[in-house]
Amino acid sequence: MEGLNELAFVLGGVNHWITVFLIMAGLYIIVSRSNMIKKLVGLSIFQTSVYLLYVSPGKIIGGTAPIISDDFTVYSNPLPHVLILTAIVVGVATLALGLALVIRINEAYGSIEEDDVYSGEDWN
Amino acid sequence: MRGHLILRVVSKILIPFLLMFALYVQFHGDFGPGGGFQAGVIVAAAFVLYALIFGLRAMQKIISPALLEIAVPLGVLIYAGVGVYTWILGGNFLDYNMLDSHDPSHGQHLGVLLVEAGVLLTVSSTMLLIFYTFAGRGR
Amino acid sequence: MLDQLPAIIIAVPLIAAAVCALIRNETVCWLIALVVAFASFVGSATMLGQVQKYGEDISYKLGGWAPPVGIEYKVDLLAGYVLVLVSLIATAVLIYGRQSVKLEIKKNLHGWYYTMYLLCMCGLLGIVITGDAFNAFVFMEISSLSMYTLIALGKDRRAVAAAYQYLVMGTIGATMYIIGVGLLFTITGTLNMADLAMRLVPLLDTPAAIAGMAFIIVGLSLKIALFPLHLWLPNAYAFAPSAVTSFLAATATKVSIYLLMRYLYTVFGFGFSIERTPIPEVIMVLSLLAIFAGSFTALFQENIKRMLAYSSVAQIGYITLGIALANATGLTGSLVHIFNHAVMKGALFMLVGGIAMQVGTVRLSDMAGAGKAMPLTMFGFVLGGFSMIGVPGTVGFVSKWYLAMGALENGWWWIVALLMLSSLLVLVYMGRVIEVAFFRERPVDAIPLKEAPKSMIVTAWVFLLACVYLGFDTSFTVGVAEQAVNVLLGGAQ
Amino acid sequence: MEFLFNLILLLFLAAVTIGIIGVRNLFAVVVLSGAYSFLMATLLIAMDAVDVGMTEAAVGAGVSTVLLLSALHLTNTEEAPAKHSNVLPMALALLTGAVLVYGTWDLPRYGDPDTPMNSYVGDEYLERSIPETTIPNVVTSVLASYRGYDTLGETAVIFTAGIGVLMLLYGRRRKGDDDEGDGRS
Repeated sequence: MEGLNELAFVLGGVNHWITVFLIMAGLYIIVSRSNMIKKLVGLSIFQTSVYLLYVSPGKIIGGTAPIISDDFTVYSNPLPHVLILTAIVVGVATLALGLALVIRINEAYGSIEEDDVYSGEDWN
Repeated sequence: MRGHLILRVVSKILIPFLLMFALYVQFHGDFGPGGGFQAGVIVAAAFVLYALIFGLRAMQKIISPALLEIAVPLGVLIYAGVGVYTWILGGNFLDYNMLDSHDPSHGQHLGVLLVEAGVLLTVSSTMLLIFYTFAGRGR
Repeated sequence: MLDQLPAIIIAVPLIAAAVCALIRNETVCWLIALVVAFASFVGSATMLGQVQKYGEDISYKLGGWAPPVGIEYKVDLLAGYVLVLVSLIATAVLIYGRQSVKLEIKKNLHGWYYTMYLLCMCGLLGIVITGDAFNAFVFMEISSLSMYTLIALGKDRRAVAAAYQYLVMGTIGATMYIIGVGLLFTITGTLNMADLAMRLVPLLDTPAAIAGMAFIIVGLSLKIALFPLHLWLPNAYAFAPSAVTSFLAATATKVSIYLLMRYLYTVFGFGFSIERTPIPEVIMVLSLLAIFAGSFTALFQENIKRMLAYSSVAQIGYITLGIALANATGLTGSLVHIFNHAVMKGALFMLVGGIAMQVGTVRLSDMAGAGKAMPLTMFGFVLGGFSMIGVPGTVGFVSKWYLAMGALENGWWWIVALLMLSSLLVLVYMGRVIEVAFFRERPVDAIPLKEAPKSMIVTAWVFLLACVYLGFDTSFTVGVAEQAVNVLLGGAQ
Repeated sequence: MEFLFNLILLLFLAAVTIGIIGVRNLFAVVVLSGAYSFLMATLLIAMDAVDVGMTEAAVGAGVSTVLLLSALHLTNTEEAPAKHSNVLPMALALLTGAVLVYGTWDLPRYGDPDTPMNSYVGDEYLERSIPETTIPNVVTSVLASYRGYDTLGETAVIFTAGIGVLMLLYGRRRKGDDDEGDGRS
C-alpha cells in the first residue's frame, strides 16, 4: 500500500496528462466535425475534462470525502467540488439550449451538418 | 412501449421509491452527499421514466406543462426570496445568520434548507419541462 | 439601503426576470423591466458617484462572508463606469425596442422576451461588479445563454444558425476562461481577484500562472470577438432582432473587454502583463488587423446590419489598440471609446431597426430614396456616420484623439497614419449607405415609406445628441476614464 | 491501490474518447458519451468528490443522454463523412495541449496535502463548517452558504436555459414557420 502511494506521488502527473488529452480531444471534435450534435458532444467532453483539472489537485492521499465525522481526520479539499458542481449545471444547461437550436436548424434547413447549413446560405 | 406489462408493473413499483430516494438525497444533503440539485435531477428522472413507459400525454395529465412553467421561476424566487428576507432583517444579501437571532449557526442551517428547496424546485421542473418540449416536438 | 446597493442592482433584475416569467403579460413585463433597468442605472450611477466622491472602492460581502471565504462584490471607478454604461443602454433599448419587439417576435413569447432581456442585463452587470473569478464565470453563462436565445429569436432562419455558431464559440471561450482560472486557483488556492493578485506576485513567472493567463486571455478574446476570433459576431448581430442587436452591440463585447482589463491590470498587474510579456505586441498586431480587415469587409456588405457588425469588429480593434499602446493616454482612449462606441453604435443599430421595420429589409439596394421618406432616420445615420469617422465635435473624434496621442507618446506616428487611413474606410462604407438613401430615386413600384415609430426615433436621437454633446463636454467620459486609468496603473506598480 | 484504480479509469476515459472521435453513428456516440460520464463519475468519487460524482452520474449519464437521444429522434442519426482536412483542428488541439502541459508540468503532484490550494481557503471551510453552520457535509455548506451566491447564479443559469429552450421550441411545429427564406432579411 505504502509503496503504491509513493509511486502515485512520483507518477502523479498522470492525472494531468490524461486531463490534457481529454481537453485536446474535446476541442478537436468541436473544431473538426461538421455534424452539430457531434460538435455538442465534443463540447461536453471539453467542459467535462475541466472537472478533472479542478478536482485532481484537491485530492489528498489518505483523505476522505469532505464530510466531517469523528472517524476521520484528513479530508480532501471541498472547494473544487463546489465549483465543479456549478460547472456541471452550466454544462447541461448549455447542452439543452444547444440541442434546442440544433432541432430548430434541422427544421429550417433539413440538415444538421454545418457544411450544408453554412455554405449553402447567402449570408449577406 | 405501452404494451409491456413487466415494464409497467416494475416502473409503478420503482417510481415511488425513486421519489423517496430523491427526498432522502434532498434532506440528507447536510449530512451525506446530496442536495437540491441532485435530488431535482432524480425527481425529473422518475417522471421521465413514467413518461417513457406510460406515454407523454399520461404524464402531462399528472403534471401539466403550464404548472411547470410556474414552478421554474418559483424556485428562483424562493432562493432569491431568502436573500430579500435577510435584507429585511437587516443583513447582507443571503446572510443566513440573520434568520435566527439567538443562534446564527441555526440560521445558517435553516437558510441552507430553504435555498436547497428552491434549487430542487427549479432544477426538477426545468429538466422535466425541457424533456416535455423535446419529446413533444416530434409529433 | 445605500450600503446594500451592489447586491440590489444584480438581485433585483434577477427577481424581476422570474416575476416576468410568471406574469407573461407584455405590457406588465415591459413596465417591470423598464422600472428595474432604470433602477439599476440609478443605483450604478449612485455608486459611481460615491466612489468618485470618497475615492474609496465599495466592497460588499455576499452572505456576510468576508473574502476570500465568501464572494465579494467590488465597485471601483472602472467597474462603476461600465455598470453605468450597461444599465443605461439597457434602459434606453427597452424604451426603444418595444414596438419592434412586438413586430418581430411571436406574440406569446413577449413576456419571456423580457425575462431573457433582464437575465442578460443581470448577467452582464454581475460580471462587471464581481470581485470573484469564478462568480464572473457563472454570470458570464447567465448572460451568454440568454443572449443565444435572444439572437435565435430573429425572424430569419439564419438567426438560429448564427445563434448556434455563437453558442459553440462562446462556450469554448467560457471553458477556456475556467481552465485558466483553474490553473491560477491550483497554485494560489483562492478565487477572489484581489487576493489572487496578491498571492500571484511571487508566482508570476511560474508556468502555471503564464499558461493560466494565456487561457484567460484567449477565452475572453473569443467573447470580445477580437480578430481573428470574431467569426461569430457578424452573423449574430446581423440576424438578431433589432432591439437585441442594439443592446448586444453596445454592451456584450464591452463587458468582456472590461473583464480582460481586470485581469491584465488588477490581477496580473501592469508591471507584469504589459511590461514583461509580449501581450501588447500581440494585441497591437491583432487590433490593427481587426481595424483593417473589419472595415474592409464592411465595404462589401449588402446587408447594412452586417456592415455595421463588421464595423464593430473594427471598433473593438480601436479599443484593444489602446491597451496595446501601454501608456496612460492610450488606455484612457480605450476606456473612453468603450463608452463612445456603445453610444454611437447603439444609435446606428437603433436607426437600422427603424429601417428594418419600415422598409421590411436591411438590404442596401432596398433603401433607395429612403432619405426623402425617412429624413429623421437618415439624417441620424449621417450624424452617426460622422461620429464613426471621427469628425471633430463628435465622440468618435475624442476617442481617436486620445488613441493618437497615446501612440505619439511612444513615437509611433505610423499608428496615427493608420488611424486616419482607417477613418477613410469608415467614410467609404458609411458613405455608400448615405449615397443610396439620398441620391437614388425610389423605384416607382416599391412600397411607400414613412418614418419609424416615435419611440424609436426619439431614443436613437437622444443617443445621437449624446454623441455630439459628449464630443464637446468630455468631463464625464474622459474625466472618469482618466481617474480609472490612474487607479489601474497606479494599483499595479 | 487508489492510484492504480485511478490510472485504469483514466485510461478507460481516454479510450472512450477516442471511440467518440472515431464513431460516425450518432447513437453509438451518445451511448459512448453516457459511458464517458459514468467513468468520469466513478473517477470523481474515487477522488473523494462524492457529491460531484453523484451529480455527474445523474446529469451526464442520465439527463444529457435523454436529451441527446430525444434530439437524435428529431434529427439525423448518421454523421456525414468529413469533407475538410483535419490538419488545422489537429494543430489547434496540439497547441492547446502544449500550453496545458507546460502549465501543469510544475504543479504539485497528485495527493499532496500541503499545496497552496489545499492549505488555504479549502482548509478553512473544513474547520469552520461545523461551528458556523452545523452542517457536516462541507460541500453542502460551501455550496449553499459560503458560496451560496454562486449557487443562486447556477439556479439562474438553469432557469435561463429552461425558458430559452421553451422560447425556441414553443408551440407546435408548423411548416414554413421558420423560413421566411427568400434570401432576404
